Amino acid sequence: MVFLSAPTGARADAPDTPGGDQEQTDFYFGGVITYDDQPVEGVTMSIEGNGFEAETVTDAEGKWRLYVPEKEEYVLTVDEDTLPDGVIVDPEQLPEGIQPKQGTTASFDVAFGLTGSKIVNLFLGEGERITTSFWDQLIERLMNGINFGLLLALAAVGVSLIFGTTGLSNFAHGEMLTYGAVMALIFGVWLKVPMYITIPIVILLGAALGWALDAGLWKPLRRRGLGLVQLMIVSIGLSLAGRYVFQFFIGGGTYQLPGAGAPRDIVFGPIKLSWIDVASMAISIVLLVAVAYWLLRTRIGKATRAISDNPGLAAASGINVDRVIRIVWILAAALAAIAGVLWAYFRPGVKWDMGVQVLLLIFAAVTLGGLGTAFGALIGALIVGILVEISTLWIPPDMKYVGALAVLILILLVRPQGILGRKERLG
Amino acid sequence: MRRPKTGGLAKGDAVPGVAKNDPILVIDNVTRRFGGLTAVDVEHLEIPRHAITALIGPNGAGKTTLFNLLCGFDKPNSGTWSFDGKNLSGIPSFKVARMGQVRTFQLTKALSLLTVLENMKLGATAQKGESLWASIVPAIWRKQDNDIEAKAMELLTRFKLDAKSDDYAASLSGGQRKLLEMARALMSDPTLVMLDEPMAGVNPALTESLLDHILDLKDLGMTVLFVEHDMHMVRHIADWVVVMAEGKVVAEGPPDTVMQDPAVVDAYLGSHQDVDLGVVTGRVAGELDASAEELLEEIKEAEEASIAEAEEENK
Amino acid sequence: MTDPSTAPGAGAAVKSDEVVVEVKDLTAGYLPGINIINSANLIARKGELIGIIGPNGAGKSTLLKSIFGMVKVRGGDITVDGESVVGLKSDKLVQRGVGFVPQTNNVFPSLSIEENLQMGLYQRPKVYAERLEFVTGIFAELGKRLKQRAGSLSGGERQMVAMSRALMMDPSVLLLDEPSAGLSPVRQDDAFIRVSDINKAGVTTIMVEQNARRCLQICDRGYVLDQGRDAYEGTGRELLSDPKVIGLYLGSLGADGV
Amino acid sequence: MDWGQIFNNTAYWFFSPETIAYALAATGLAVQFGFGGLLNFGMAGFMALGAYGYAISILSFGWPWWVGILVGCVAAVIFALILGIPTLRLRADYLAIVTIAAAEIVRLLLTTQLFDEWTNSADGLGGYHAGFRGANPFPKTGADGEPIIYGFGPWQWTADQLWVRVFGIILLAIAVYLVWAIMRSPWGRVLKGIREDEDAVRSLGKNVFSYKMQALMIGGVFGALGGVVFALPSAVIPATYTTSLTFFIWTILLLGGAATVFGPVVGSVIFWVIMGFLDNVLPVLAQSDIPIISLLSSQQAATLRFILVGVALMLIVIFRPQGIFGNKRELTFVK
Amino acid sequence: GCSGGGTGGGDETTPATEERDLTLKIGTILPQTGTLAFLGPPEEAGVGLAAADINEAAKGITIDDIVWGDSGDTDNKAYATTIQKLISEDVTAAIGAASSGVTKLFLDDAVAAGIITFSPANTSLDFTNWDDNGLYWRTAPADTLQGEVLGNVVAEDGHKNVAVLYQNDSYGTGLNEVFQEVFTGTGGEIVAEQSYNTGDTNFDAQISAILASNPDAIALITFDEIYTIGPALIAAGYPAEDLYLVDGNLKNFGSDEKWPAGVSMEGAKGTTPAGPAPDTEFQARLNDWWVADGNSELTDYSYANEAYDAVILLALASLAANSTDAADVAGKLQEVSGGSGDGEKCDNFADCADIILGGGTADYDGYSGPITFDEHGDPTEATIGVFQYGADNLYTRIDL
Ligand SMILES: Nc1ncnc2c1ncn2[C@@H]1O[C@H](COP(=O)(O)OP(=O)(O)OP(=O)(O)O)[C@@H](O)[C@H]1O
Ligand SMILES: Nc1ncnc2c1ncn2[C@@H]1O[C@H](COP(=O)(O)OP(=O)(O)OP(=O)(O)O)[C@@H](O)[C@H]1O
Ligand SMILES: [Mg+2]
Ligand SMILES: [Mg+2]
Repeated sequence: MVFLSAPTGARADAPDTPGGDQEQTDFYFGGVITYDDQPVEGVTMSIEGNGFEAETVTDAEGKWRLYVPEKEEYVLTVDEDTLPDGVIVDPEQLPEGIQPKQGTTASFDVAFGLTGSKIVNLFLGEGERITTSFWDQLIERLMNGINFGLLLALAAVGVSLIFGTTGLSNFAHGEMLTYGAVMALIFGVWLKVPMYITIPIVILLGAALGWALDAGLWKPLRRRGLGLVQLMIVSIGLSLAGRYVFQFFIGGGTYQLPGAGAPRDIVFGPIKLSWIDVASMAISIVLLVAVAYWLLRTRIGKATRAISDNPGLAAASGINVDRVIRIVWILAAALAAIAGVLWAYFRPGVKWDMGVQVLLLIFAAVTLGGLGTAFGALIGALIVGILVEISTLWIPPDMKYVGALAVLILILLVRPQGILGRKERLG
Repeated sequence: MRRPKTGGLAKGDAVPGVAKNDPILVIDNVTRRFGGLTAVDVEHLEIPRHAITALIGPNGAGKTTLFNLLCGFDKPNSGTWSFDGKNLSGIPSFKVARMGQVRTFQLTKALSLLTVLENMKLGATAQKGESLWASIVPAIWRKQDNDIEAKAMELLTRFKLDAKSDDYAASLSGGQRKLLEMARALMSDPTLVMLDEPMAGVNPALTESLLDHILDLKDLGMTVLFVEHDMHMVRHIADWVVVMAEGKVVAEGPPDTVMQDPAVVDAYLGSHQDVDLGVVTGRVAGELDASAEELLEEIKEAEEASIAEAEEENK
Repeated sequence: MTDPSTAPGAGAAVKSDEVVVEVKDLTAGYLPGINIINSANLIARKGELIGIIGPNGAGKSTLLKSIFGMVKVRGGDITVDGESVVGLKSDKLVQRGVGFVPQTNNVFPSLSIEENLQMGLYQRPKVYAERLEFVTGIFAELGKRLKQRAGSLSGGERQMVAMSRALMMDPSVLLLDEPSAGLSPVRQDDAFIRVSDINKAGVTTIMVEQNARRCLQICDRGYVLDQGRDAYEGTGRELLSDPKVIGLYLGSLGADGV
Repeated sequence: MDWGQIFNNTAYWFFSPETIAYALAATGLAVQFGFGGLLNFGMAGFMALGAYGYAISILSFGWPWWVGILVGCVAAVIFALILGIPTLRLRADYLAIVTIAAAEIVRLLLTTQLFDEWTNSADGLGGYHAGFRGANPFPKTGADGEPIIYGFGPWQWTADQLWVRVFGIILLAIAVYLVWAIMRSPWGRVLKGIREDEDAVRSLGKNVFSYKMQALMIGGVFGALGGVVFALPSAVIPATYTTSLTFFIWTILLLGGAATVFGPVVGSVIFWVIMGFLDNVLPVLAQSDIPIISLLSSQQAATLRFILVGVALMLIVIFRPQGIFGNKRELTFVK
Repeated sequence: GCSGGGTGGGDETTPATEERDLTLKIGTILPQTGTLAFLGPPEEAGVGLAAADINEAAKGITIDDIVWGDSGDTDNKAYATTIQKLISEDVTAAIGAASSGVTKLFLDDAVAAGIITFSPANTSLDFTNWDDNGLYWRTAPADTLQGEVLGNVVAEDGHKNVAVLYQNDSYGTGLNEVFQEVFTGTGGEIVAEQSYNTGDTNFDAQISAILASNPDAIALITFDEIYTIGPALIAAGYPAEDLYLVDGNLKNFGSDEKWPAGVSMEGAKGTTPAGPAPDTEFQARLNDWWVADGNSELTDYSYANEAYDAVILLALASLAANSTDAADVAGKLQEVSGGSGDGEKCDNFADCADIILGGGTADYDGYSGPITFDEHGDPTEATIGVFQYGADNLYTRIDL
């Protein structure tokens, strides 16, 4: 490296806009010069070639532009004398593919690409970029993961309850989430009902959907004695129909609920949360606790398990099987609806297929926890949520679901009955 | 009509764990625990060949669990056992069955959406058509299959299931399932057949005729080990009786001896097998003999004791 | 007849001629076109203990299930307390005080014993403690392992749970499908005596049994069901000594005094 | 558009490569689920492996097309092994989720840019037809140099299109024959037994795991062949092999009847005929003057198609739960 | 497109002054359903408006009732039945599909049936050498140009450390590749590069990875996902003026009810192919046509220009060939785009048609840029506009 002497000589004035001091053609070279991340003003840049010559000076933002008449190769020179004291154009810091001309340190051959402009930026000196540390990232994502996991849990508990009571794998559950979000969109955005009223409305409408689905579809089908696989296919058809009903009405675009994109201004160390995040987690936790209480403390909770074991015997014990299943559907659908709203805030956005996108994660959560165990679903959901969020610290982001799914498989290898599931005895 | 029993099975006195002259199954130190409960804890047990052995014992004594272990459906906490001289511990269940030790299940396992006949045919072993490649060419297995079918029909007739042979097994009544379960196990011509309460729920008249069949099979060289709570049946066909309680073998010997054993009578049989319950309950006129009185007494005591216990627990 | 009140183990028999359960010309079945029950008739009067025996596949369980609303009735009528119950679902029958112990699949495997018993009282959870005492009085084993899951129980233990579940609700009519199956001999005797006791306390009981002798010993009247028809009817004693019944259904095992 | 044309366009789907491909995959599923009781929800994964095995063999390694098909099948067998060894001992419904997850992993691995060199990531592969078309026994052009069109009525194809169909139908016929042959044999009986209660079958001395694995492999190979047939006339795009593909295959299986030999074929025809019919008929209705329907825009008509497809699937399953060929009797006992 | 010229037979002999009486039948195979359904309306509007313009000009060619078809997506497989419908309707050309993947799946069928496939939005390089009998064409500009413009814009704004979030498909990866190459060539550094798969609905992990690298600017190469990613980035406190958008997501958020009201994109920049004429008037016409056709207002104009130009080019080629036969039309497409090099420039249908009817060679420059096809059917020229969002969340062109 050769240090040149300090710049002398008067600096020319920079034009008002880069290149403003020249005749404007279709082709120009331009760029920025900074030193230690500060723009350098007053550097003289010159261009030469094809019988053309021009010169300009960088402005306060360190910007310059040199117009040339033809799309040809030119020689660009930085007047190192005009750089701050002791600063030179370090060949190490030159843009990729640009080499100083033989015998110089600050003259380069420059050529255009496909377009009429070519930018040569010189970021000199020691730039400093403060990145978020691995641990801070991990903690931040863990928090996101918990938030995500909690909302997954709301849906997963519903899936688990339905599975636990009726044996049905409800593939239409994703649409029940979307339904909640769409209802929130209709009331909260289109009808401009305040959100604190909209959310109870959504829960009620979710419950109504659950009621309607059971009364209009599932109960008659139980009556007809359809097998579980048949019911599952019905739920797949329902999912398809439901999804496209949403697209029918709201189209293929993404909508936002009021307050979505609220700034994340609640800061605890590396964790940044918006009030929406906090509210979302609070709602999830309150609802999950309520469901847990219901399951553990009420007879209906136990009845759900009895029915899943043996509906005939449950009826013989005086349990009104249809009624319990109805309640389960209402509860599951209401939880799904609110989970849909939270999901719409988490993504953020309401979209016709937003629900089906998490369906697999919900099922993974339910399975991971042990099929039919509501608490297992909760644990599974948290694991899945966290894994999805943090796995991309190690794996490419376009494979972010792979991590969660692979872990699901691994855990099932060790515990084939899921985390909280139990083995049956034989004989 | 009673056939002679096979005698001279044991090498010495009929004490628990006594060695047999020709054991087919030898069990050593097999234990199985579920949490705090030791369901099976058998130090030594030998099952005699070419004989019918009954395994009896109170509910929850560990009989079914022992069956599960012996057949590879469950893993013991410790212990070894051998069948026909071959060590069986750790061998997967299907291999055990292939060696000729076939079992039935107490809670029946009918293959619901197969017909009764198909259920039966599945029981036959060494079927050529059960390999994937051979299955494509019927010529390879057709004849064998027909033979199997004939044999199956024969058994079904004996088990009074022939009329149902083309129905799905799912449509059988509880007792019929038991019958199918047993008939299916017999399809494989096992060396040792292990029957878990084969006659529970089977009509007495039919039971009787089936017992004859089992005795026939014994005559043909088969060994039978069965669990049963019906003492008439045990007396009728068993050559040897093993009694289990709380996981342990507490007594064994020829039926008549064992069933006189006071410990067995106490823990399991009750001393009042021949009392007319109608009389005991006062529904019919009849002499309440001493043993009936005793029975009532015992029942009262037991009831009070358990009530007391329950109360204690409630506190 | 000995005086029932002085006979040991006897409670106050509450009997009357009032018909509690009546099955009239019943036809029922599972598959279209095949009737399992062919115009069967059965009457149970208040406080009676009725035994039903018959060969395997005769339709005994089907008959109980049709009374309890679990099999579709195709013809005839079933009344409980004089009212037709045809078409009523099981939980409605439970409300009317009918209890039922099925022959198979009669426990909730993933529920604990305690929860199984609670299910028996689903409609009246308040009296749980009291009834639990009553039931554990009969099957003491159960009382000690209330937390064990029914799915892990042995066959006999399950059967006890199943019986207890039905007894929890204190029914006025009790339908039992082979309650003694799988129980050890002592327990079987116990169970029969209990059933008899419960019956004497006024519970009209209909019991299907393959343990036919024991059953007929304690029941007031018995039916022999064959191919969906009531082939024989009579008091327990009559049937026990009827040579035809013995030949066809009871067999000689156990009768020869061994 | 007139009704004749609607009919023609609908009839097209009787012999389309898609129909054949889905039928093949559904036949595979019939082996796995219908007869073997394996809730395999990863059929899309098997199809993807078939298609990619075929395409990559040709494009990256320059192997002949038939080797490509073999590679696809081998890939499916290996996938079945990897999937089966650890998971076949899982309870049926757990298996369902694991297989969905495995298939999604396959799809995501094919989508990710990590293996771009072979998979071309999200863009998928195309342009591998030369070998297969070169093997076409049907003359492409007649004596006059004009391309020959084979067939009649709604079924008119160029030589290449005909070849794809003939080849696909041959594969399908072989698959159906095999299923028919093995399912009436003792092998099939064991498999059906396993579907009902594997412990019982174990107690009778059958190696349950081995049978399940064989079923998984056979079904997987049929699935892979389905994937190949699907790819033969077009391209392989990873986004094709989503879970909904598996769902469609399942629906087809149940439409036809799960434990039946011809059910999958008929189910596939029904499925595509419904798809084609609705696609043709809805826009016509939307432009007609039937009240309400005529208010639909073409967008809404298109969306309505999938709503109706969903509803149709539901209705068919509801009103013929045993499927077209299924045995109603079975249904009385299903759980 | 192996051969852009020469397949059409006999057109050279067409007398220059002959009156035309042509009826061109075209169909669309654009996403009306599925994950890309948001792209359908603007593209269809483009097609519809072009047809209306052509018919109104009455230059001896009428566009028959358009056969509207749905390409759906690879998930719902709508394209499979649609392409058969178009084939059976005997269309000359199918306009579509939006996604390269979908096009690949039906292209061979369309080629076998001898109809033109003309995509307004495909950017995958694979089509360049596809075995398509010269029947595949597209108006979507190659990534190379836009990528370079984007790279230069970001660089010229003085950004040194830049992160990219792009969609994992031919569109995103292609554009991302060029952008990165150009940008690093200017002296900048790519500090984070995150991709997502089409159909993903949550980008949290990607966003937090990008923000963790603390970039000076972020290039967002996405489609509709911007509605989720944009608000999320801004919520995380990232300044809007350091965001750079591309043609897939440059939308007038200010007039879009789907965009959350409070979220300002002021200062964000974006690039998109744009002809010399300002878009606003054209977009108003598109919208009018669309609404008149019985739809609700357009909120998005992605690829409307390209779709419009595709239809115009087809009509011009048909005029030039005096035929509606697909092969003949395809034989003239390169010529009317200016690809033969000697055409007379014109920028609307009527003018171009007049040139053709007058015996000349037209060189159509449309709303999506100057459009000049090479022999593969790929556009070689494009003008890329640079736009910036104002306080009203609407974008205006800043490079003119
Ligand atoms: N998986 C298990 N988990 C916990 N306890 C178990 C399990 N399996 C069996 N047990 C217990 O082990 C004991 C032995 O059970 P087993 O089924 O062997 O009894 P058994 O002798 O067959 O009785 P029975 O005559 O009633 O059939 C029982 O008390 C049962 O509750
Ligand atoms: N779910 C069913 N579907 C069709 N047929 C059935 C069904 N359940 C029972 N059956 C048939 O009905 C007949 C009567 O069965 P049921 O269970 O009533 O017999 P049971 O008298 O109780 O016999 P067991 O003493 O063996 O329990 C039998 O032939 C049986 O095969
Ligand atoms: Mg047992
Ligand atoms: Mg019965």
